[in-house]
Amino acid sequence: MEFSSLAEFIAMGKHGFYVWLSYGLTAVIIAFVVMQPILHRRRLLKEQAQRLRREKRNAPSA
Amino acid sequence: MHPQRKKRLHLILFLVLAVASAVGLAMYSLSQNINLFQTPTQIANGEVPPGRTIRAGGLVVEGSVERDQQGLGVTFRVTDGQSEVPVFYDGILPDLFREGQGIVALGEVNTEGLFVASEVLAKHDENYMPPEVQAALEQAHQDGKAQMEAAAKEASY
Amino acid sequence: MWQWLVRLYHRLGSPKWFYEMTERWIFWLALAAGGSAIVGLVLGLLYAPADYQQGDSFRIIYIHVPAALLAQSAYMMMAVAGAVYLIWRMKMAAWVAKVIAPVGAAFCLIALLTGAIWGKPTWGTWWVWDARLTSMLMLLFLYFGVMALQQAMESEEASYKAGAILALVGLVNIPIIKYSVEWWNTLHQPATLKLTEKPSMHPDMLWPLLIMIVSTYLFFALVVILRTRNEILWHERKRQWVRKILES
Amino acid sequence: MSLVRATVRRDLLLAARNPGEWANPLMFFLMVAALFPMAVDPNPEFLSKISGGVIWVAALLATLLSLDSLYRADVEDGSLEQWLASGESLYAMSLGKALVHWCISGLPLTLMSPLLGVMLHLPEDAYFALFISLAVGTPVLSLLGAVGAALTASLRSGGLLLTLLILPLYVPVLIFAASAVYHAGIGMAYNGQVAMLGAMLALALALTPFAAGAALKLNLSR
Repeated sequence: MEFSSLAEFIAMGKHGFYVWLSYGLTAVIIAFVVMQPILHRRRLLKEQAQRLRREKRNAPSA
Repeated sequence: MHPQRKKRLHLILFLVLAVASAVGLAMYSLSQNINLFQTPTQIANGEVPPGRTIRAGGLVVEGSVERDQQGLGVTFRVTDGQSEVPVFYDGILPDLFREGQGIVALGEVNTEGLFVASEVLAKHDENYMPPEVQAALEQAHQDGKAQMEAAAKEASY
Repeated sequence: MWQWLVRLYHRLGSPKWFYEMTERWIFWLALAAGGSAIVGLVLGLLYAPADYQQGDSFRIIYIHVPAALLAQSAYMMMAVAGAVYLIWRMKMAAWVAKVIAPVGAAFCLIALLTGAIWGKPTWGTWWVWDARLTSMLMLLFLYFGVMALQQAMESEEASYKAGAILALVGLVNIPIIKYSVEWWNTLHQPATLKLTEKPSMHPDMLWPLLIMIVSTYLFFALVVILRTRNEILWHERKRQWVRKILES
Repeated sequence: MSLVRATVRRDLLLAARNPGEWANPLMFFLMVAALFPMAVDPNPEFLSKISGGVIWVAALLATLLSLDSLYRADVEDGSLEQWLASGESLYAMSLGKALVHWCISGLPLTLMSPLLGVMLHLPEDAYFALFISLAVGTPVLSLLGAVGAALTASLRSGGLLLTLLILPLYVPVLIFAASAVYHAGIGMAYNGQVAMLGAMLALALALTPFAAGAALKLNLSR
């Protein structure tokens, strides 16, 4: 272990700001990249299931 | 020959010729020095006219860094192993700036041959190692040097 | 061997096969990518020694280098997938090429941002118009260009083809990025990892980096699969097998 | 081949009869270069430092300006379908069109460059470097630009998109050309940079007509 305390780990030998800023920005971008397809899939499934139900409802009467 | 096939042959010949000349020109170009910065040798030889903004790159000479008594002014020399050029810079130096370190400085050469920098950037190398390893390497290097010097002395006696 | 390749090609070309196959992969891919990222980050942030010159700021390498590598390979994969679509008209290839673009752009952005942040404490500036940085910025613009062009095309087929052509033309940028540090020896240091030589890095620092690179590629595969599955669902929404999924 | 020759001749003739087509980019080139001293700093010493880069950026923008219309008319009036139906090689056709574009944009710009050099106090040593870099570099701009023009020919608002697509591809040309002019200005050798521009030209000659030809076919599927 390179760091003896949490404070030291956060400080990153006076470069803490730069290290944590870059890790933080990366985390934000990565989260966006992961969440987008998951949310998209959820929306897609909902919309298409709705469409399917609608078509079924309309089919016998048509 | 079938006209269609003849056309295709012409096209292929054209392509081969074009790609071959592209490769040839690129090879020639890479053999030339197209660096975007000038070496201390080029500056010391007066290849760079004074008053033009250029980028100069080199290693900071050990023991050459002198800070002004007042203000932030720093003078040091940079070398490429052949020639040395004095540099003056008035400003905050980056963390990585230290003796023996590679730097890139933006500025101009004045008429006395002094390079007046408006910006100094520290270049770092592609080697990564813990400080202890670096110290050990340094030690080994110095020991090696000392041994070589001793050997050279002995040989000259 | 050849026949196996042909069979693989036909299978990969089948959206249904791809969708069903990747169903099982997702969990394991996510586990592998997440697990290796945790191992790599713990090793890199907690156990790797500080650098002799840069101190602790060098720890940015563990995201910067993998992101930069991936941004370039993703571009090449996008161009190859585009070429496969242009030559064999394989729909799956077009979808894969389309979904790679935003992911590659995201990694390119990560590489540029972390590089800028890393540059401040080491070089003394956020940004220099160094050839490596400039060509990386151009890669980001190329990704944006491909996305914008696909968006602008009216017919879907034309959008795939146009994107593929632009991606192929933009391939010239890749060798320029790669060799920029050698051709214009300015601020950016030369490559630490080389295929042919021993890496110029202490093993304690190198291992976390290699693990992070593997993790990034696994993550990329995962995201591309997730996105491709969405494309499949959308394009095959009227097929029987998708109906079954929707009804369940 | 005759169709290519005929098209090239027709386009050149059209450009000659309609001076706006080649004069507008030229005027734009002059205006941009004239704006810099007014907007930034008219000091000759300062101008001589930036003149090479300014002239190259202006040339690049002027080239982009005239690209948008390269294939538009051919798509709209059906000439494009004629070419595809005629069985002539699209490669030759794309090459011919890019050549025409260079004749009405890059060539006049190259010939005009010494005048701009005077206006912007270009260092005397750099005149020839500027001329040769424009002569070798602007055909690359036309060839690459033709690919973008073909891709966006059938889009209504293609002009802006074209800029976004093509500018990143222009950057390597700009880097080497500006470097050549700069090095010439401080009295150093610049043959390496010009050779690299030449390599780009050869490669662009060989490869971009394929891409432009493939992109042209897209415009029929609408």
